[in-house]
Amino acid sequence: MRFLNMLPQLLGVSFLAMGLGLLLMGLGRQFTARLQRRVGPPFYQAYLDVLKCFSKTSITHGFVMDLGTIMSLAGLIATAYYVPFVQWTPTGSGSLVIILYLMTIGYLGMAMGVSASGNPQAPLGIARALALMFGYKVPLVMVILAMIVVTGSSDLLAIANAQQGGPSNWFLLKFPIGFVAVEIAFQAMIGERPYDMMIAPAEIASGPMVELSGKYLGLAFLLHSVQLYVETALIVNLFLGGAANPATFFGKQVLVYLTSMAVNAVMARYRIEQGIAHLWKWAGSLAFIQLLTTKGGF
Amino acid sequence: MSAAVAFIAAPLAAAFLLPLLGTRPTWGTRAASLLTLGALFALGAWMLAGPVPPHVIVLGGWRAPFGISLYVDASSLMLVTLFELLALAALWFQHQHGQEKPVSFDVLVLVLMAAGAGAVLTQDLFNLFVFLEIATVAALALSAPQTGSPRGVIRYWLFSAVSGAAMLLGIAILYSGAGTLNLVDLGARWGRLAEPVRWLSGVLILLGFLVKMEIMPFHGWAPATYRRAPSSVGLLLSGVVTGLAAFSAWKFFALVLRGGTSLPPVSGVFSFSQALFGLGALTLILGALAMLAEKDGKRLLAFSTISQMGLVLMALALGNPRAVRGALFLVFSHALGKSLLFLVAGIAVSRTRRSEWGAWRGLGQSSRSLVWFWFLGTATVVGLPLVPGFWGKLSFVGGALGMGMWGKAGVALLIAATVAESVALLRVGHGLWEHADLRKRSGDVDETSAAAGAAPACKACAGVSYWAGALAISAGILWMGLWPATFTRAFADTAAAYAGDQPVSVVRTSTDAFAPRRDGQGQVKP
Amino acid sequence: MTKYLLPALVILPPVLGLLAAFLPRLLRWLLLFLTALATATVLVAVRPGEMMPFSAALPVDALGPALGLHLALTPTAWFFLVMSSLATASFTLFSLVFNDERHDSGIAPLYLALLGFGSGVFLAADWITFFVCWELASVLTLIIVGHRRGHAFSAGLWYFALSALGSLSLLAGAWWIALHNGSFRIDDSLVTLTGWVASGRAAAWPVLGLFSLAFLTKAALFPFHMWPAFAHAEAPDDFSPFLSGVLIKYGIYGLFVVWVPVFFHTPEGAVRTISGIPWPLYILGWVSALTAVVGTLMAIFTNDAKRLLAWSTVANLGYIGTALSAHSVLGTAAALFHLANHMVFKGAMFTTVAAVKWRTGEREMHRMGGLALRMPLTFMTFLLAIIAAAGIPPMSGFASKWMIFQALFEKQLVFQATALFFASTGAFLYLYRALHSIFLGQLSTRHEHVREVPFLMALPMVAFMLALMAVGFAPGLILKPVNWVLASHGLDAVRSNWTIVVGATAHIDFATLFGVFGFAAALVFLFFVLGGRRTKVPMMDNYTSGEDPADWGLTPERYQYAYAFYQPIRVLFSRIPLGATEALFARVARALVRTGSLVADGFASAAFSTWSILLGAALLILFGVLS
Amino acid sequence: MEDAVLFNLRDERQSAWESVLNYFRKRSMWMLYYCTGCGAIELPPSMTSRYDMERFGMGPMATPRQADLLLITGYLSVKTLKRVIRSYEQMQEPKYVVGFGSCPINGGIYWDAYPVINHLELFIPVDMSIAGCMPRPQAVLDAFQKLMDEIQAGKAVGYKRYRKHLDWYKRNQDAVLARTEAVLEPWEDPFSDAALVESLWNDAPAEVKEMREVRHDA
Repeated sequence: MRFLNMLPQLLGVSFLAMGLGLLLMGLGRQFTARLQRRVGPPFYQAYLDVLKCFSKTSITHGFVMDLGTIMSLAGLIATAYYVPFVQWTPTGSGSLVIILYLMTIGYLGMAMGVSASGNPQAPLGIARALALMFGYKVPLVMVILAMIVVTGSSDLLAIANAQQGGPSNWFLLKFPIGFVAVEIAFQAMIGERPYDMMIAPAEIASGPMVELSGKYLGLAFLLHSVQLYVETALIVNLFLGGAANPATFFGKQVLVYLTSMAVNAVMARYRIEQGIAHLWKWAGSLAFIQLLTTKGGF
Repeated sequence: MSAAVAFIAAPLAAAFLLPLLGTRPTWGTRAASLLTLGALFALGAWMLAGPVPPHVIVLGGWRAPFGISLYVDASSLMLVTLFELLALAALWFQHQHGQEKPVSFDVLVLVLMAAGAGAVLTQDLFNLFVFLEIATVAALALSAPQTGSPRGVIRYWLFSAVSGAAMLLGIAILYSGAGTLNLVDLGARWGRLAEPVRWLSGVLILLGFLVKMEIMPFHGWAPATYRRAPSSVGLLLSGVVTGLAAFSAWKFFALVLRGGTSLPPVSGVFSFSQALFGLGALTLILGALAMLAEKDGKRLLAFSTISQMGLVLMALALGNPRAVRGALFLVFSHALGKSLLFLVAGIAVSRTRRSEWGAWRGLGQSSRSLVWFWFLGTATVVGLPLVPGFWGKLSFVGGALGMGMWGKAGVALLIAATVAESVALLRVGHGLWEHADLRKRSGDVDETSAAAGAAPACKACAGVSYWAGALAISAGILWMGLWPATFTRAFADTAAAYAGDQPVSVVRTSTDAFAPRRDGQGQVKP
Repeated sequence: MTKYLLPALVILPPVLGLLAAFLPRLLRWLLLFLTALATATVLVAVRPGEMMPFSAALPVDALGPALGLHLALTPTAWFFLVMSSLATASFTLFSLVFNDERHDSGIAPLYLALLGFGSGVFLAADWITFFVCWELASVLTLIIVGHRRGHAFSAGLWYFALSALGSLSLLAGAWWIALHNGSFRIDDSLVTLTGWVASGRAAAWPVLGLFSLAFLTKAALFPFHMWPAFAHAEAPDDFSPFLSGVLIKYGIYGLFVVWVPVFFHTPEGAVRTISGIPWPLYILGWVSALTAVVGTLMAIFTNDAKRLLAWSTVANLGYIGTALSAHSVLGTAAALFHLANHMVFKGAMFTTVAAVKWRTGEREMHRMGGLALRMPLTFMTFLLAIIAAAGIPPMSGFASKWMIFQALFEKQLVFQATALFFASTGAFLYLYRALHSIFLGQLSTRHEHVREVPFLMALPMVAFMLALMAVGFAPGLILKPVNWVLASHGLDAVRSNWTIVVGATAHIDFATLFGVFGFAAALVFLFFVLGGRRTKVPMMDNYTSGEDPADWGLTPERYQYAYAFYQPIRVLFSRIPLGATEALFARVARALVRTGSLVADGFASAAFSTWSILLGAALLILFGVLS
Repeated sequence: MEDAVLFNLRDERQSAWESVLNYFRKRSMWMLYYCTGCGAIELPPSMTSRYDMERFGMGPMATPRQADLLLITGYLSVKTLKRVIRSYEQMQEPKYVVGFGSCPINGGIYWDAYPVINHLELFIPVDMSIAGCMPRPQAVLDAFQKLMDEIQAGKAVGYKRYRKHLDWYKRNQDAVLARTEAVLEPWEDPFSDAALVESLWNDAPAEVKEMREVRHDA
């Protein structure tokens, strides 16, 4: 019964996540264009792209590809149900462990779907993406652990609530080293330069997406959009104190994303092992320092 | 109950009578020797079936300490019966599978049996020495190879000669000091002897035991001898000769040295028992390590025996009742298990004409029993649960842990050695099991074994003797493993008796009767 | 009747095994399955309290402490037994079909005996019974794993050597205590041991160490973590699930039985603590975390499917150990929970790999691929199992991993938690790799005609899938029995009902999790249906920069990325000596053999012996004369 | 229903839904550029800040699966034609082809070279051709604008033509791709023979012919 009552909210959050994510993508492209002194696409370009993708015909290499693609977006959307938006989640829980692991099912679905295509460039890209995940997951988790130590809760709602009452309470100020670490990790999480080696269009023909066409590509776009929504919301909740109203919340998300896009616009691409090493070396050690200073010992 | 005398007298008599049937082995000579052993085994079994009250048999009417007195109780009877069984198995196996030997071989086995039984049963140190020497000489003669290098036997002879001389010297010194050679008597006077006497005689006599038990560094003769001797002789050497040496050593420890641990530390540094314990530990671990490296199957078994005897010596040196009980168990289990292994090795050698275990690969494919018996023997020797070795080691561990740091170190060594030993023996067992085709693929084919595998000569078939021997020994193993109570009780009784309770007091009373007179001679201060 | 049920569980299977040795192949395996099924049925039917403990003295008197066959069905034993016997029943059903004429490994009689001794390990109420069952189980495993040839035997020998090392230590530990309290009974000795720990008696630590050595070696915790990679991988394919699912848990059972009373029932302050945790537990925690990390990395680099799963088992044992060492109700419960889950998902994975090998004869992952199209059910089983194994919701593995992390958060063991997150991320890497290399990508032409497994073999797979989903939906299925176990040790229960679990820093409604994921999936499926028409194309119709694959002789086998899958990570770790422990062990073994050959060849030489005997005698005499 | 649309392209009236979809299609054209000839050099300026193609929602894509628009940026040889056809067939509908410069139209300055294809339209449908040698970015962008208009109007339906007259296209392709096979005898160059080309055109379906005439008029 409780679950049935939840359904409209779930539906709302699903579209909210996709909608805001696509909007973020559009804004990001616009922003990059401006940085490059171009006019750039309109801010709603991402919507057009997705709708076009769904309007096209597509190919599939078997049921695993369909299953994987569906599983991937479903996993990310389900994650969105646990990420607080303006101090609220439809499920009533913001468990960080759920968020971290539920996101993984999205990646697993994607990985499974694209490698079922039989194109070796897809698993090659996935191997890079997963290797990179190895790199950024650890710093991210260390910073989150530092917050769990301080707040005594692994619920993102509680962590966001602990930062209420103005920017001076933001964890951005309490965990400045950790924030830098997470920002670096975030760049890798959303796969922007210098960590875009899993896509690398000229090198491995866009890796995972090599065989995606039509609606499969559209679903992959939605996947990326929900991922952007979830991950920016994660940072907003972790460091920027959540928000009191949707506009502020989205504003902070945009801020986080545009920072990353600015970096993206001026960087070149790492090789994969350089990328992981860089993540471990910098993000990892910063996060380690943060955790060590917070916990005060092993 | 003088039936026990038969264990000494009957084989001796048979040994003297056997050559009368002719020097060439015939059906008759073989049957005669086997029947003698069989009858003795049956006698032992029959005696053990009933209660065996401990009793002293005084031969020739001479009372202790002058006469030859035999002490018969359940443990010693069991050991003697076991020896008969092993000898029966070995001799039959030799008849069926070994190279043809003259009648003297059977005679020697019978002599060995008589000496073995004598050494186990006797209460007199000099008699003990004599029996041990007879046993050694018999074993020496048995293990002389008909062809090939006699180096091993020569070394064996050298070692026995030196150690025998040392032992005799020690006994002489002891006699000059104590004026008696009855073990119980000696035990009563040991504490009153002058320290140099105790020391010198102790070292020299122990040297004799150590050589016969193949304790490092006096083991040098064993591997070479085992390698050249027929497998049946290996069985006898390993099962009977070391076994009786260990048992005799225990008697010397328990009766004369009174528990072994009571030896005073020399110059405050080191006691006898500690030295023995150290030697035992060294033997245990180094023997096991040598097994890991050994390529020759029979030498491997020799090192296994060496290692096991090291453990027995450690247990004896501890002198703790549990440890001693463990040692006795180990003597039995080792005799059983090692005999089984030698039977299998005997078949393997007779099939492949090679004693490197690498050449035995794949033999088990045609006759699975080789693998199973090898495995059972291994289990017995290393002490897997529910075989006798387990109870021995269990008891030893309990005894050793109660003895402070030395004991604990001993347990640690035991663990390490057991692991090494099981690895070494299991490797051979798996080699027996392995498919022959693998051998071809891995390239280490040798034509002898391949030829043997292709068409085994019928002489090399596993015959009745192998099956009978192996099954009888396995039955013994299972009985002892699954129903250890009989043995534990017997060992406990014997140990208690030796430690100075009622049964031996019979003997002691007789000793005490003479005590004043000897005392009057002033040789020993009360 | 019920009086003899316990000994029957232990003794009957070996007897049946002996009988089975004389039966034809099919009947052997049928007997095995029926025995496993009967064991599982009996155990599910009874409750721990209903069973009389069984005791039969062995008349080995004069040893001091009484010996005998003592069995008791404690709640802990019941939990382990039910879980393992249910899993075993599934494994043996799989074996029944697996061992057809061509694949018969002939191990059924030994397997049967192993079932009995396995139960004996859990049921034993005294250390000697425990040791006997434990050691016999090891020996049987050695024979089962090593009876084949070459590699398999060395693998079995590794296992056996470590196991013997551990079990003999256990025996020594049991004696050590028995010398003081005169009893081999497990409960008595634990009371004594707890007393020693509480009173700060120094002997407590070596004894605990001796016990733990046995359990740590069996549970494959660092530095004994290398044996599963040999033994589990080389075992008969249908036996590996049992080996990895059930047998390795004996170690955890032992740790649980010994460590929980000792550390939960000693007063505060009796044991030095680090970070609020008794120091042995703290060390165990780090050892386990290290095990998880090392196991994960090794799994990432391996190319052999069974070896990969074996390393994964090592890593999972690391999680379990870490949870156990958190020294809290939550951690203890999480350890038990994860252990039960691991039985199912690792059993499922090994089973599917066995099924694949059964059909294709391949074990090296790069030689397979695309089998999802030919063996969809096997693929689905593997998929659900890896979802569980990677700890991804909504399968069972997530629930236990979540609890493990909650336990670590509760004690603020954040660095161990980091290590586990690292391992967990790595788990995702190697599991995906296995999924991809075996089931996805191009289907090799050699496997064109591979078929799905037959019905009876599919049955256990379906059972695994149902179990994975059911526990993922309602963790209470396992947590209720876990709570009984905790209660029997005098610990509080984990706060949970069928679907909700309350952790230290958060709580989760697993049904909601399941539901929202289902909802999201339905929504996405709707999008999928609404999107444009899709066409199925052949697997080789791929983007190849416009080239026609046929033009350059490209075969499906070559058009597959599966070998050296994580080369970049390998490059990163090239400086870190992951194989160091293995190399160290090998080096020690070599040194031992070298010493051995010195003894065998050098010490046995005539010159050495002669000189040693002369010198020894001379020294002794000299010494004697001087004194 | 799909087939009904195909029947007569001249008389086709698109449904309202289709015209909505066409809006998205024209506003989000993803290109696969086949950079064989000199036209490739015109693309970087078109894409980068100076002319900024992205403002129309256009962008480069890595594989034909993802792309809507195939750019043939210069002359095509027989061997590259084979790749172009495979890539075109791997693209998902709706898909559009733009030929850059004279070469795809009539071979340009290479018209009499033995390996060069003179009439791309014989092998795949071309929705837009840009005259010039080479066209400047302004012309390129202009062409894209025109293509967008045609998409919106439902006129850029080359992919439907291709599907409908597949056998004709295939025959032409086979005729020319036969030349990629290794042969021992010297062969007559069919494409130097204007009569053969003309005969291929004569067999062309009416609506394909009509497209050609429209092109010529332009």
